[in-house]
Amino acid sequence: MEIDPFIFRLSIFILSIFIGYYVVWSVTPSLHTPLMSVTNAISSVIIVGAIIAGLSGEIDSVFNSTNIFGFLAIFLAAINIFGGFLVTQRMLQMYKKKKKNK
Amino acid sequence: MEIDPFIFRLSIFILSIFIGYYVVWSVTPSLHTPLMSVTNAISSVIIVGAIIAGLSGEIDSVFNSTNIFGFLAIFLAAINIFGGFLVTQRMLQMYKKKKKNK
Amino acid sequence: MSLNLLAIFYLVSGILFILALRGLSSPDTSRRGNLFGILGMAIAITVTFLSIGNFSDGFVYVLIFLLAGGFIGVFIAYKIPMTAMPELVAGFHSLVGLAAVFVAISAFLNPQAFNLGFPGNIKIASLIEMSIGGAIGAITFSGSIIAFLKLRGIMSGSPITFKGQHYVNLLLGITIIVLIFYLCDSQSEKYFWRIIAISFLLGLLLIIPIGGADMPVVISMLNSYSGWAAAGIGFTLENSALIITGALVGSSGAILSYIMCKGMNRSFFNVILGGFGGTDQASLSNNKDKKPVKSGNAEDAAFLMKNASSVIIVPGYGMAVAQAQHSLKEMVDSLKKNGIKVSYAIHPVAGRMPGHMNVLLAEANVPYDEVFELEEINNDFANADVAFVIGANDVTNPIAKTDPQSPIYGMPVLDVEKCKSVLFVKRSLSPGYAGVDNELFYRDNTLMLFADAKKMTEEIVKNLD
Amino acid sequence: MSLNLLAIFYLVSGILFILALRGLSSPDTSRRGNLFGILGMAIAITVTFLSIGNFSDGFVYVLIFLLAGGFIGVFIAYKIPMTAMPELVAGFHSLVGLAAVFVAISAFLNPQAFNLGFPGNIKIASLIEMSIGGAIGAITFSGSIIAFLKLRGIMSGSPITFKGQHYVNLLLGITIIVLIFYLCDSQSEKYFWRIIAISFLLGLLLIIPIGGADMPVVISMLNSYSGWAAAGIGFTLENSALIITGALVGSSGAILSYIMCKGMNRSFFNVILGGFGGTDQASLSNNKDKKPVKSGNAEDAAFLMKNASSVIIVPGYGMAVAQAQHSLKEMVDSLKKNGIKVSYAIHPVAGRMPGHMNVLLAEANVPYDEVFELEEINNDFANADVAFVIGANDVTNPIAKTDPQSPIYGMPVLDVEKCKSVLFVKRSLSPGYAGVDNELFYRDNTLMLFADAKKMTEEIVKNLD
Ligand SMILES: NC(=O)c1ccc[n+]([C@@H]2O[C@H](COP(=O)([O-])OP(=O)(O)OC[C@H]3O[C@@H](n4cnc5c(N)ncnc54)[C@H](OP(=O)(O)O)[C@@H]3O)[C@@H](O)[C@H]2O)c1
Ligand SMILES: NC(=O)c1ccc[n+]([C@@H]2O[C@H](COP(=O)([O-])OP(=O)(O)OC[C@H]3O[C@@H](n4cnc5c(N)ncnc54)[C@H](OP(=O)(O)O)[C@@H]3O)[C@@H](O)[C@H]2O)c1
Repeated sequence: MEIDPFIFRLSIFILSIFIGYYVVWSVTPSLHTPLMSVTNAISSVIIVGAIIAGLSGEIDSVFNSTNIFGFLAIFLAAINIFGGFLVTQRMLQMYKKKKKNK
Repeated sequence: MEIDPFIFRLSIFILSIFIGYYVVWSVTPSLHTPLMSVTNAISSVIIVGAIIAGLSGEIDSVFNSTNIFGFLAIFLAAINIFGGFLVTQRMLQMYKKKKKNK
Repeated sequence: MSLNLLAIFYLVSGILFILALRGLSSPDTSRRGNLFGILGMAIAITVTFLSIGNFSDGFVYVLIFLLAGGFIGVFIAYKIPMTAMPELVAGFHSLVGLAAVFVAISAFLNPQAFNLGFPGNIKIASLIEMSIGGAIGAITFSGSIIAFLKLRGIMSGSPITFKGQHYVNLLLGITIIVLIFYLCDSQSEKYFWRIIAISFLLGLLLIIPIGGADMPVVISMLNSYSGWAAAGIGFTLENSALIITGALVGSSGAILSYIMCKGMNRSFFNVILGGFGGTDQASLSNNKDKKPVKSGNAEDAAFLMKNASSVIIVPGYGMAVAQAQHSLKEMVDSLKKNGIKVSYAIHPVAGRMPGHMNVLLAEANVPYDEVFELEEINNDFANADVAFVIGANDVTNPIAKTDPQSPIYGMPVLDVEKCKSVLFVKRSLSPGYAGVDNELFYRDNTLMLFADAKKMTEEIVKNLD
Repeated sequence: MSLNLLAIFYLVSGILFILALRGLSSPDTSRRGNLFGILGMAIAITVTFLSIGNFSDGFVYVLIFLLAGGFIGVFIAYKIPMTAMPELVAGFHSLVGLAAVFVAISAFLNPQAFNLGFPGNIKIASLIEMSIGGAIGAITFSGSIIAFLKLRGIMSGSPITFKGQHYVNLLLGITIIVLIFYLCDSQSEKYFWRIIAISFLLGLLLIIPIGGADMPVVISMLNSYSGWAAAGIGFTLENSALIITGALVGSSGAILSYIMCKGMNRSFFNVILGGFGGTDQASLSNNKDKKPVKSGNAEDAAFLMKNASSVIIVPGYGMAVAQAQHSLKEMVDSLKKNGIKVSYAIHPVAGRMPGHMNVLLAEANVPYDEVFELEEINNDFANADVAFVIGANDVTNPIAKTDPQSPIYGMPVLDVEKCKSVLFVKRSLSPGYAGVDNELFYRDNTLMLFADAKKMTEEIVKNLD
């Protein structure tokens, strides 16, 4: 008999909550705005599910009621991924030290 | 086909290293000595393996070359568990705030 | 690709996301952190493609939608002004929420693709996971839309409240749970659609009663929700990248909301139950214009600062509204040319979102090592000559230290009044976000500079030359 | 008990261990943290029993060994003086290491009990995991024994070095890896025993060349090793409590070693490669007794402090050696009765292990909010009247700020010389751990009090009354 994989996933979930807790408290307050935008970007990793859904139809009928939702989800998540990471990068690029400035 | 449980264990291991990193950095320096003694105590959770080993022999031959090691390991780990937690508690009991003292 | 290898890659991408957030512990490492995040995402997407290995028509369409979305994303990211960050984040959240809903729907309609069983015979655990993921996603979506509309000013910022609304919300919540039971029992499609529909409604009702100015806390809370939704879907898809990321985002949003509430000295429930922070309430202040105030013009301000040896700048929400950060930087530069020591003091809840002022100052090329947090700089006011308060109000209000009745009592504030003189740049005597009058305006060592923040700083710059 | 339930319980106990360490972030929560740790351990042990469900003779013997060990543990924990903590921790580590070795041996001899296959036909992955766990355990055991003997003074503290020792160690390490290959290939018992034996030897050789005073870093490193050994065994036994705990302990030990090395401004390799910090070297100091020093007695010290308005106490290793903390507390109490402000300044590497001074002061009932860390108090020396340095030396040495050639250059030090007067309690002019002369002894505002720390404070107390 083997341990149900669900229990492993639960362990991973709980441990990740601990990590999230610590990792976020360690973020310097001046970067809280980029933090919001980057967490938004990484939460669009849900695109993984969208891709599976989009490619699930039969080859000949690309668009049907089930996988059209997948395509829409890909579209939405892609906006977030590109938009989120880029806007974060744009913000972070602005944080400069004194030296470079003088 | 299922994912090999080893990979889940690896995930748990890696995530725990992250947690260890953060959790230990958050320990206040004045408690570094109790930290050393409590980590020592919890690392004796290896007693779990020792118990399995100790009880692995046939019922009639309690002591044989294989499970005697289990019993010895139980003995050693038990010293650590009781000693480690108690000495930590003894130390921590000493850390007091001003009010109680005056 | 073998399932094991796939799992390892998803683990790697989860770890890269952890490293991405970890990078934000200092501006120096933050850019590398962001790259880790991008890498993690690229790995997750690539291995998902490879795992399906279906390079047919479908694949082309996936690419088309991906690129179309990406194009829009890039366009938005480049065009958006830094002052619109709060709306942007709210808008993006709504998209993640909707994407989660769509994935949940696909999983429900086409469970074979995800190895969850067959339509009408889906594993109970998966059914529960996907309903929870979908419901939270739907709440995130409609809630974020309201937040977006309120922040953008399209919808009135004032809290829209009606009697018994909390009971209605509670009822809706219970209904969702009951429907999930029915769904598991009957596997019937109609329950699934009802769960999603009611969740949309609940999202609207939850956020409408909350005042516009409280939106930042809401956004962060919705961020947290979108994380939990992702984690729920992650359990459905048995995907560790989604589970790890969901947990990270979930806790991150929750902690940020907590930090904001603590910074404002309000409880989270006080915010969520709504009815606070509307624009109406803010103007309802008492006994103003009664005491005399000293007011001055740009020339007076320039004179005062030129003769100071150290100046501390205290920016607030008004600076963001007026987009005054660039001219402020110019002003500081010309003060520095005169040999005056200048630093910036940022209150943890200055502006309208965490780190708001820091981003704007960074945009104006202010080096981040001239910018100090409250605890770092609060003792320095006593030794400084001038505090230049630009568009800030609540974060300087000493009533937080003295009057236990005041709504901001207990919030730490910047001790600007300890400076030899205090300059306040704002348009009127009206109070700020918390709707509390600021007695500093009436003090002897205060000079009010009534004007738009940007115009005023520009004029001061002229007078400094 | 089902395997799933068992796995959940082990997860819970792992989480309780995380909470145990988390509790140590402040003294207030630390006691609760320790209870979490105990609870976690109790759960792990209980469910292991239940999972076997073999309540026969064997069970009785397990209980006997458990209680026998527990009894000895309790006895040691109550008897040990606080000053002997470093040895105690070293001794305990050796036990964990040996226990890991024994578990690995049992797993090898009786793989069926652990579901790893059959003797002579053990799964390769398990074989690798148990060899690594056993080897690290053996190194931990023999290394900790040496550390214990050196700290206890049974073995000379001086570093015992010989030419080419690092190559010998490297060779042994490679041999172990090669033997693991052979073991996997042949499953032959003899290779397993050789791995264990060579690891014991390697542990001895690794620690013998390291000086007695460097032992704290070594202990922490061995702590880390014992964690990795536990994690290795955890993979063998497929037990998540062991894996989580092993990773926690492993990183904790590594970070503590790092903190210590950074505090001493030395690299980790410098410590591990050995040959530093022996007692011989410490006495090899130059140009001492050449310059004149002012020395005084207890009466002078009492007079000086009575007339001060604020005194800062700087304890160091000598206080621990002399067990002077209790009489120090008495002295401070009688100073306070005279209305003098007293606080304690603790350098991060004062004493011989991290937090060493804090434990001793806590033992003497000094409230922890009177005890300050270096960064918190270093600016206060300039405003204090007397710095009372008791058994500390290196941590006050200003050479760390001035002479790049000095071995402690770059280490942050306590600025005691900024006080109006500095009192040094020590037995002679000999240097401390780092073997560097301290020029403060020869300054005009320094008064040396040559005596054992405990005797001196006791006399000062008499003179204060
Ligand atoms: N940062 C966060 O995370 C966050 C989140 C939620 C809520 N909040 C709350 O937001 C408040 C922030 O405090 P704050 O001191 O930054 O802002 P504030 O107290 O809201 O005051 C802003 C001031 O700026 C002035 N202003 C507005 N537009 C202006 C313009 N164009 N030119 C010049 N002045 C202008 C306004 O006065 P006039 O109308 O007279 O010009 C107003 O008094 C706190 O109460 C905090 O609790 C913060
Ligand atoms: N804390 C850690 O984690 C750690 C770890 C490893 C190494 N270290 C090292 O240990 C050193 C700690 O500095 P420290 O200033 O605390 O100690 P130190 O520099 O080693 O000096 C201790 C002084 O105490 C005196 N002393 C010894 N026994 C005494 C007694 N019975 N009564 C009175 N005085 C006595 C000695 O002088 P006399 O012989 O003249 O009496 C000696 O100079 C640092 O160099 C640090 O790098 C610390």
